[in-house]
Parts: sequence; C-alpha cells; structure tokens
Amino acid sequence: MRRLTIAEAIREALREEMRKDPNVILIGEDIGIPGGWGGPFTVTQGLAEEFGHERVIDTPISETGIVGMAIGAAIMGLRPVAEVQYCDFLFCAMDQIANQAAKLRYMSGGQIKIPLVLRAPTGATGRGAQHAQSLEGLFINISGLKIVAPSTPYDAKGLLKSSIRDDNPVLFFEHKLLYGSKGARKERGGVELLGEVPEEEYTIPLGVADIKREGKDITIVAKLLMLHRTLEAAEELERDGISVEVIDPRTLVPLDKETIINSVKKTNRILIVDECPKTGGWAAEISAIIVEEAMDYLDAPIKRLCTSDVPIPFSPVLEGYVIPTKDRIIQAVREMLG
Amino acid sequence: MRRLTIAEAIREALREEMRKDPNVILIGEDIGIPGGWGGPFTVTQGLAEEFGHERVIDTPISETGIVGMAIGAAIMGLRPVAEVQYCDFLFCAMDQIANQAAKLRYMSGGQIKIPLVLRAPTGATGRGAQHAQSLEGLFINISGLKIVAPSTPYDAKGLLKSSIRDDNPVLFFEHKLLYGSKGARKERGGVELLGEVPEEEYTIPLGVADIKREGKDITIVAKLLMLHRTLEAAEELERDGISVEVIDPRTLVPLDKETIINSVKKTNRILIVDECPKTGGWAAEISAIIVEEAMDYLDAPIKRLCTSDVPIPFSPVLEGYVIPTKDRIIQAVREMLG
Amino acid sequence: MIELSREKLLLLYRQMLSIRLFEDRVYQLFLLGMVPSTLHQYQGQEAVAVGVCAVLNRDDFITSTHRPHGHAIAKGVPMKRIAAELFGKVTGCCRAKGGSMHIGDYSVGMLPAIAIVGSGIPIANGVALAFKLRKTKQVVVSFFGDGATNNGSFHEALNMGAIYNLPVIYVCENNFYGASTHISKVMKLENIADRASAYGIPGVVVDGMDVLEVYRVASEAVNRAREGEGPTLIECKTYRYSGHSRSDPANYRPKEEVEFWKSRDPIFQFKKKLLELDVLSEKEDNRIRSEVEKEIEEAINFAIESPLPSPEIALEDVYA
Amino acid sequence: MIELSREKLLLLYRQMLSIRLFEDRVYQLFLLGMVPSTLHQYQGQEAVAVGVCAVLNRDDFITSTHRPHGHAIAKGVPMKRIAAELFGKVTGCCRAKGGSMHIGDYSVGMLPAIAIVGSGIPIANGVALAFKLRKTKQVVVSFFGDGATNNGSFHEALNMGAIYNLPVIYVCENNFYGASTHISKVMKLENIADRASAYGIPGVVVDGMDVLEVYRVASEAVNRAREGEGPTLIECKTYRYSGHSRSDPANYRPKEEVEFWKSRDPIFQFKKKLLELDVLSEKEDNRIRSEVEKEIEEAINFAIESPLPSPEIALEDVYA
Ligand SMILES: Cc1ncc(C[n+]2csc(CCOP(=O)(O)OP(=O)(O)O)c2C)c(N)n1
Ligand SMILES: Cc1ncc(C[n+]2csc(CCOP(=O)(O)OP(=O)(O)O)c2C)c(N)n1
Ligand SMILES: [Mg+2]
Ligand SMILES: [Mg+2]
Repeated sequence: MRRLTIAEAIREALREEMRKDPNVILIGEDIGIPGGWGGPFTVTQGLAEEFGHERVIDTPISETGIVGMAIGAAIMGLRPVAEVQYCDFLFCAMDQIANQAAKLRYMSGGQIKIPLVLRAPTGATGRGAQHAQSLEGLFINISGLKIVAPSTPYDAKGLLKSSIRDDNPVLFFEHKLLYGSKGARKERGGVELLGEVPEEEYTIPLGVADIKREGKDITIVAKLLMLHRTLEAAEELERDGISVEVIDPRTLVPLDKETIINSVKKTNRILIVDECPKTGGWAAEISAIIVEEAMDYLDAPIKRLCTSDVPIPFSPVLEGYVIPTKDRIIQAVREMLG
Repeated sequence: MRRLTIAEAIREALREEMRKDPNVILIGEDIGIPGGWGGPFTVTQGLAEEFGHERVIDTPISETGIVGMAIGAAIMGLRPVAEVQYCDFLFCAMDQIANQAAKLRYMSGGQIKIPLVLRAPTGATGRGAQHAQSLEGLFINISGLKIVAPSTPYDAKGLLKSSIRDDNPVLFFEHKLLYGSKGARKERGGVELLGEVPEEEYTIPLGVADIKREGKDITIVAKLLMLHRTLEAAEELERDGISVEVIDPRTLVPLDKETIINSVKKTNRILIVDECPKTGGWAAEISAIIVEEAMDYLDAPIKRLCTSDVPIPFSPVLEGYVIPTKDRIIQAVREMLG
Repeated sequence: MIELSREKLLLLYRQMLSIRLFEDRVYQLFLLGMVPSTLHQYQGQEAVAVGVCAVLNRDDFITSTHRPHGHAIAKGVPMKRIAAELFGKVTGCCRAKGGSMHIGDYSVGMLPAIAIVGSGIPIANGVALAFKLRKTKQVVVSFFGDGATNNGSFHEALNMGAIYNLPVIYVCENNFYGASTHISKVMKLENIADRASAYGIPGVVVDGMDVLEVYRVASEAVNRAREGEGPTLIECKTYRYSGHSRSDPANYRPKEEVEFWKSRDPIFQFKKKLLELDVLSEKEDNRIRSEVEKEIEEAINFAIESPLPSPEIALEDVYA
Repeated sequence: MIELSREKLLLLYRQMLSIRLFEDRVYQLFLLGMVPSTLHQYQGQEAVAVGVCAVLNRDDFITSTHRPHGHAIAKGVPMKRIAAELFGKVTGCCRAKGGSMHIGDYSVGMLPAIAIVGSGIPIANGVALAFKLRKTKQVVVSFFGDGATNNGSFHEALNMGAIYNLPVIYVCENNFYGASTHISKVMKLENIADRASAYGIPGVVVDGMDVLEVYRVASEAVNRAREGEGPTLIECKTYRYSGHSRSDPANYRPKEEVEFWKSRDPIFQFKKKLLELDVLSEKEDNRIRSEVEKEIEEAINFAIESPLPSPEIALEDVYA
C-alpha cells in the first residue's frame, strides 16, 4: 500500500473534504501565500492553488481574531479548519477556545452548532519554552471541546476527516516530530514516519482507541510521539520476554475508556507515558479512571511517566532530560514488573 | 477573637503588606474608583484612599495588558497584586500567565524573579457559563506557577501575605460564595462565613495543608466552597457514627502530599470533592498521587465527586444539579463505606 | 431628516418603549427576588438598539454583550422567551441555560449574547465571512461598549474585518463608563470612532439618544456592507440610567451628569418629535403604552407560569 | 544631521558590523549543523537596533522578540554569552535554557526575549511602570515587528502606556513581512505609525536603513519619555535579508524587492557617509572589521569550547 507522511495524510484529508463540501474552509497564518510555506509545517501546500484564496484564508498574527472568526463562520454553517502555528499560541486565543467555542452551544440551549476544527502542532523540538508545550492534556478539562491526537498517518487522515464532519469544536493536535522528514520543515529528532494510507476513502470515528501492539504483561497508554517511543521500548522489552500491550487512545475527548480498562483487566498493570507535564496532566486522568473502574485488577500501582514539571528548556541535553525516552520507558516497565 | 469575612481578611492582608512594603501595588479593573466598588467583590475598598492612585491602579478592560504590565513591574522588583474580576477572564490573559509569567524566569536561566500575585474569584454563582468556572485545577498543569485556594478568612489572610512575599507568580483563587454576606456584593447561595482572625501579624506558608476536621473512617480532600459543603456533610455523617477526616490542601502548587497520604494511610479511604469539572480536573491529580504512593493502603477505590463535564448552566436548578452538594457528598461517603 | 413611513416611525417608538418598560418591570421583579442572578439593564440606550436593528432584515444577525435585553427586543426575540430565560425557566430562549447575559435566538438572527467584554466582535466577523463567501447580501452588526474598545479582541477583529472587507457593522455604545470606570481614565481619545482610521475603515460618531440619527447612520453603514464596501465603526454616544449591574448604586457618577443625560431621554425626545410631526397624539401614545404594557405582562406571566427545567437537562446540549 | 562625536559614530558603525558579521558567521555554523534548533536572523535591520540602543543607558531596558540577536548585541549583551546560548552551552546568557529566541541579560538591561508575537509589549509597560513609580528617569524600549501590530497585545499595551504616560518607546521594525505574509495582506494602512493616533500618542515613521535617522528619532522619543511626557510609537521601515527563519528560502519575495533593499544596505550607506565625512578611512574600516571578526571568533570559540549543561540543571530555576 501507499505510504505517506502525517503531513501528506493531513493534506489529503483536507483536500478530500474541501472537494466534497464547499463549506470547508481553511483559516490561518502563512497557509496560502504564493511562494510560501503552506503553514508552518507544509501541511496546506498547494491547497490555495486548488481552492483559491476565498477558501484558504491567510490571516494576520491575530489568534483571537482567527479563532473568533472561525467560530462565527462555523455557527453559520461553514466548516472552518483553523490553525495556530504552534499549540503554545492556543493560549493567545484561550478565551475564544475555552469561553466561546466550548460553551456557546450550551449557553444557547442547543440552538447552534459549532463545527470547527482547530489544528495545533504540539510537542518539544528544541526551540525553547514558548514553542514546546504539549497542551492536549490541559484542554480535556474544558467541557464542550473534543480533543484528537493522532500518532500515525493513517489515523491522522481518518480522524481529521471525522473531525471536519463533526458538528462540534475539535482541537486536533499534531506532533511536530511526527510530520515526517520530507519537505522543507524537517525537524531534528523527528521520527522517520511513513505509514500506509489506502487510496480509498475511509474515516475513523472519534472516541475509538487503537491497540497498537498486543501484549499480556503490562499495558502502556501513550499518544503522539510517546506512542512511538513506547513501541520501540516494547520491541526491546520483548527480546527480554516482557510482553507489552500498547494502547493509543487517538482521541482524548471522547475517550475510549473501555479499551483501556479491558486491557488493564487482562495485564493487571498499567503505565501511562505522556509528554504533557505530570502534575495535573493527561496521565492523571487516565490513572484516576483506572482506579475508579478497575482498581481491583491492579497488581501494581499505576505509574505515570511524564515530562517533568518544568518549562521546556532549550538545550537538547536539557530537553532530552525532562521528556520521557525509550530507555526511561523500559526502566519504568522493569520496575513495575519488579 | 475578632471575626472577619474573607473579603475583610484579604483587604487587611493587602493593607498590611502595602504599609510594610512600598513595592506592593494593586492593578485591576474598578479597584480604586472614587465612589466605586473596590473591585468586583469590595475587596479593595478604601485602599486607593489610603495608598493613592499611584499604587492602586485602575485599568481598562485589558486583561492581557494588565497581567503583562504586572509581570514587567514584578521583574523590576515591584510586588504587584493584579486581579481579574472573574477567573473566567484569566483566559483573556492566558498567554501572559502561562507562556510568560510561568516561564520567563526559567527561560532566563534564573536571572530574573517574578514576584506577582494574580487574584481571581472562582466558582459558580448563578450567572451562567462565562462567569462560573472553577479554574484553579486547570492551572496546576502549567509548570512555573504557584496556586493558592484558601477556604477561610484566617487562611486567606495568612496565605495572601505569604503569596505577596513569595518571589514567584502566584495565582490566588477566592471563591465568590465565600466572600461573606456583608457589603454590597452579597451573593445568593453564599456561605455566611465569618472566621476568627487574630489582630497580630501572622503568615501561613505555601504548601501546608490543614486538617479541618479529624476522623478515622474516610478522608475527604476538598477546597474552597466544597470544603464547607464537606464539613457540613461530615457533621451529618458523624451523627450516624461515620467519622470523616477533612483535609483542605489550601495551596494546590506546591501541594502538601504528605498530609493527604498520611491521612489515607490512617483511614484507608479517600474521596475527593471538587468544583472543577471532573475530566482532567484537580481531583484526578490527587487520585493519581494516592495511587502512586499509597495504593496498598486503600480499602476502596478512590472516588472523585466533581462538577459534571458541562459548561455551567444558568438556572439555579440546573447549576445545583451539576455541582456537588452536601447530600451528594453524604451519599458518596455512604457508598464508599459500603 | 430621513424619510420614514408613519408605520416605521411608530414602530421605532413602540420598540423603544417596549425596552424601557420591560426593563423597568423586570427590575421591580428583581427587587422582589423573583429573578435569579444579576441584571445589566438597558434603560437610556434604547435609541441605539432600536435605531440599528430597524435597518436590519430578519436574516441579518447581531452579536451582543452582557447587556443584551435591549438588543434582543429590538432584533425581535419574543419577549416571553426573554422573560422566561431571565427567570430560569425551561421555556426561555436558551432553555434556561444561558440566562440574562446570554440571551439569544438564532431564528431571528441573534447569537447567544457574549458576556466576556470584546469577545463577540471576532465572532461577528465569522458570521460576516459566511455571508460574504455565500454572497447572500446579509450583514451582521456587532454591539459592544466603550470599555470593549480597549480590549485586544476589538483590535484584532476590526483589522480583520477591514482586510477581508466583511459585511459587518461595529456598533460601539459609548455610555462613558465601563463598569465604574469613566472612559477618560482608560482612553486618551475624545471619540472612539477615530480608532477606525487605524484599520482603514470609516468611523462615524452619532448621537445615540436620537433614534433617527442612529437609524440614518446605520442605514448608510448597512448599505455599504451589503454592497461589498466593507465594515464601518459607528460610535453612539449614549448613557445608561441604571448602575452597571443591579447591585451597583453608581455612586461614581455625578448627579448632574445623570440629570443631563436624562434630560435628553431618547424616548421622550422622540415622542416630542412625533407629536410635533403629528405622527403621534397623546391618545395614540396612551394606546401604544397600554399595548406594550399588556405584552410585557403577558411575557412576565408566561415566564412565571412556565416550569423550571428538569435538572437532568443540565447534561444535554454540550455536544451536537 | 545630528551632532555626534567621532567616537560615537564609529561605535555605531562597529556595532552594526558586529551584528552583521556575527549573524553571517552563526549562519555558516548553522549550515555545518553546529547550532541546534532554528535561527531568526537580523541581517539588514542593523540600523534599528543600533540606532535605538545607542540612545539608551546601560540601566535602561529593552524587550525583544523571536529575532533578538541584533538587539542583544546592540544593548551590550556579551557576544560570547549570546553565542554560547545559541550553541546550548551552560555558559550561555540564559544557562542554555532560553536559546536563540530567548536571549536576554538582565545585567545590561535586556529581558529574556519573548517569542510569542506581541507579548513583550505589555511587559515593557510594566518595566516602565516600575521606573515611573520610582521616579528613576530610566526608560524602556519595546522592539517588535510589523506583524505584532495586528495583535491584541499591541493594542492593549499602547493604550495603557498612553493613559499612564509611561516612559516607554514602542519601536516597530516594519520589514514588510510577518513570516511569509506581506504587510499589505494583513493591514490596510500605509504607515503603522498612524496607529499611534488611536491611543493619543505621537507616531513617527523613520527610514530604518539610516542609523543616524533612527538615532535622531529615538533620541527625541527617549527624551520625551525621560521627561515624563509619555510614550512614542516609532515605525522603522527596514528589511530582513534572510528568510524568516533559517529553513525559509523566502520564495514569496520578489527578487527586485530584495535587490532594492540591499542597495540601501544600512552598513554600506553609513560607511559611505563616514568616508565622506572623513570619520572613517578604508584602512580604519579594515582595522575595525578585523577587530570585530576577532571578537566574533573568540565568542564562537568560547561557545564551542564551553561545556554542555549537566542534564539535571533542567530541574532548576523553575521557582525562585
Ligand atoms: C474580559 C472581561 N473583563 C471584565 C469583565 C467584567 N465586566 C463586565 S461588563 C464590564 C464593563 C463593560 O463596559 P462597556 O464595554 O463599556 O459596556 P457597558 O457595561 O457600558 O454596556 C466589565 C468590566 C468582563 N465581562 N469581561
Ligand atoms: C502569537 C504568535 N503567533 C504566531 C507566531 C509564529 N511567528 C513567529 S515570528 C512570526 C512573524 C512575525 O512577524 P513580525 O512581527 O513582522 O516580525 P519579524 O519576523 O518580521 O521580525 C510568526 C507568525 C508567534 N511566534 N506568536
Ligand atoms: Mg460602557
Ligand atoms: Mg516583520
């Protein structure tokens, strides 16, 4: 089968949905400039050429204005896919995201819908504290949003198509180190990620986790870059006879609790590996769910292996120290298996 | 001993610190206008008269400008106490809070300090979704901030004084229903809260929890309004012979894990009652800590009793339905004790 | 003076009266403890909502603020649905989930009002963008206060409205105060309309106590927007009679100032003009008043008699 | 032309040269893979940083952006500390925690640069507020790009600077692009300086390729600020020679445009003028160049030879 990068898969999802539905439009900085970038990570390259500047809208550096405009357009029935260049800049539009997009439908008593997708590159890539955060976990605390975080080209395409067709505001997090090393914006430390993507149309429903690797000794839940590090760790652990089940939630809201809980009931151990900072992060929610719903099945305390509670430092040796690595995943598993 | 409302206790803390240290200034909307309000909940009444408009600075409705200005002033050695009128508006300054205040010291390699306090009224009071959030839990995921959430006049005063003297950015959450029913801004559903506050100077260190009630059958961790509902529930449960230990963390970052863990080791059961939305909320973090550090002591799954994952609805019957009540706390305890 | 039919003139008058009397009545009930929460009322500013909305079609849209009752009545949200929402009843326009600060009715072109100061303005742009892409000739009006114009949302939105040439009219109701704070403390300009030049769009100042002036200026702006000529910033100088919200005695305002503005009352002035023009007689006025009062009583009764929501519906409407 | 001593003129020249040659050298090393991350470089804009900072005292402050190297050198951050920071070495001015986009050195009056577009401007106000309350006569300069002026932070900050009459100078480096986006796509104004009128403060346009003009205009603004007359918005028309960041080939720019601006190179122009004025000779120029080159090599060697941080220090400096 055809193999694509995540950037290509996302571009294809955008193109297909734009061809299918004239209501789908793109809004963002540097996304459609002739001779330009196609967004910060090349994802929208070629789309302005095909769909014109009425539907691929370049904006000022006005994140509040961007998200606000996308919300208004969505209320009127367009299906905007807006973007910020780095997810850190979501905070520049936080009021629009958390106070408006997440709440307006509810406040209206269900009168309106907000079919909006907001794409946001997440994760640390050696650029220092303001271009490095993993924020997907924080947003799960804002009721009214859906949160998607795909880890493979196949998932990214199928989930983005579902997100665009969803009638709710969806934050769609893409990890910068997973875009693939083709194209202008290759990133040091990026994963050489090419994945099979069928030519035929498909979608992946929001709220369905994927067992990326079956195993029986321990369950690891991980997403985005950490999923890939976990899979590498699992590979290595297998050589030592340790069988790891790896679950990718793919969407954080709605969350497929069942798949995770069933896995824990089978393996009786769970490690959560996450690039969000540990305190109050996404891993805490997973842990709390397991304890509420499957504590009796646990043979060992739940462990969270997360990024340290620090802003992300610049120097690669420092950045590398605070974010979970394959080796630290292996070590954590060994400890849990005693 | 003298009994004050929280509003009075906070005002006194501000006044004492302003008298002691000329670097302490106040920045916010409607805080010092002659004939005005003293802030949205009367807290700063009289301070402009005593300290002048150079130190009690009324601002435009520019939350980003307010917090940014406070950060710059703090870096230069002032000790600004800035405020937003409702904590929901923290999102209007989210970039300044989360990307700047929390990170600049770290980014500078420790060159600078940011002794900033940001006061934010939290909690639902029948005003609908955009004036109702409990956000203190969300901010614990932003490394670099300290988070304080006092529940009594005594704690509020002592903790605010420590926050002002602290060399780091502190978000100081005050619950609107705890301000007390004196003064212009009494709130329907407010707790008639008067607490003993000594005349003599005192401070309370950040990071020390308080056992508000000793007990042996179950531990409940709760803060702000939920602490008071929990204490009422504990009272009622006691009549049935159920002995509840109630812990008020008082500061969420740094968190006094030890007090909580020791209590769980004693009671072997823990319920977390929280007004933050459940998913990804503060209760999840407490749960995850307990599981990591004291799972073997648990006789029952940890339970989270939190606000439902919805924006806060307007109508009192709806608002009342989604936020934990005394009765639901009692019910949860009974269920946990089987 | 612009040419308006007798019917239209009387409609403007009736609408202003509806707003005034509705707000007064709601306040009485608030004092009786029958209205939960707080209220941000519109008395004094009626000429703005009415003058602007009278130019709009039903399928044009508005965005509103924490002070939305006047906008809602002027845009045609049924009064009983507004009243029921204020009372927290399930028959309210937002199913009792919005409340006073979030009144809205999509079917008549009013988005749920947005109570975060300034945040409705970028959203209005999006509504306008949809109209523009679909070439429908609809327009959107974004109402906001003087206080909002110091907020970053105002700046980003006006700039974007300008560069995309959107069919949006930015209507600033300058009532000289943001909460307790006088505009002179938070802005060095005399006229907010002058800020339009920072975005390359027209800015107009208008007497917000004169409904016909507001109507005239709004007509021009709406026409421009419909013709694809882009946005206008309209500053209406006006005044709120009440405190900022219902717990506010407004002691920060000089008595003379309040008196001055009340002497320019928009309804009184307009009535005088209508009497002079022989469009209205005292008798006719009485008839209109009692009709309006009757409508208000019906709305209030509807609200009072409507059931409270069943608590469980709190969990609905989060997702579509 | 303003009166400047020979020494001062040569200092301006040397500083511009330092920035240019430093940036060029760093780029070479970047291509060799020796510099982690990305770079936002300053070639072409030297007259702005140098012209403005030459007016400042050591205890005046600046805030900077994602493109801070030029500002840092002009404000006097030791070049070797900058280089070491870029290389991620523990001897860097931010202990290797900041990196290229967050260069800063409190001891010479430069806050850690802020890479969120616009977000440094409100912070500069706070610095100015401290100076004002303490009556120290210090000033702060906030540097930002054209792109930042469409951001809400710009608006809120300029308004607040104006109403509090703060000793702050807002210096907009209009290089006509925000990333790949030409200013004409995102703003309907010819001159950004015109936005000053929305806040009631002076706005001045200056040729940002002419260091003496920048110096002159900055002097006036700094004097005003020191005298308690409040802020000024200065727009410097300039150009960045490189792409936005080092992965950007800048294909969105017409060749002729680049050529036009390079023909107005600030260093070349200034050299010509200094030669004409007999302040500089070719020989002197060569001497200065080699001194600067030597300083740069020393800085680079210092960076290369400095140790990496020990990983555990990543956990330090979160809290004071
Ligand atoms: C972002 C934000 N900050 C503060 C508030 C609190 N608040 C509500 S209304 C108001 C004053 C608004 O003034 P203006 O925009 O002039 O409208 P008016 O009340 O005069 O109609 C304030 C400060 C808010 N709702 N949103
Ligand atoms: C709030 C925000 N949005 C987007 C970006 C990504 N970004 C970094 S620099 C830049 C362009 C900035 O343009 P300008 O302000 O003109 O400065 P210049 O790069 O030209 O010096 C963009 C879009 C950012 N850093 N911050
Ligand atoms: Mg106002
Ligand atoms: Mg630029």
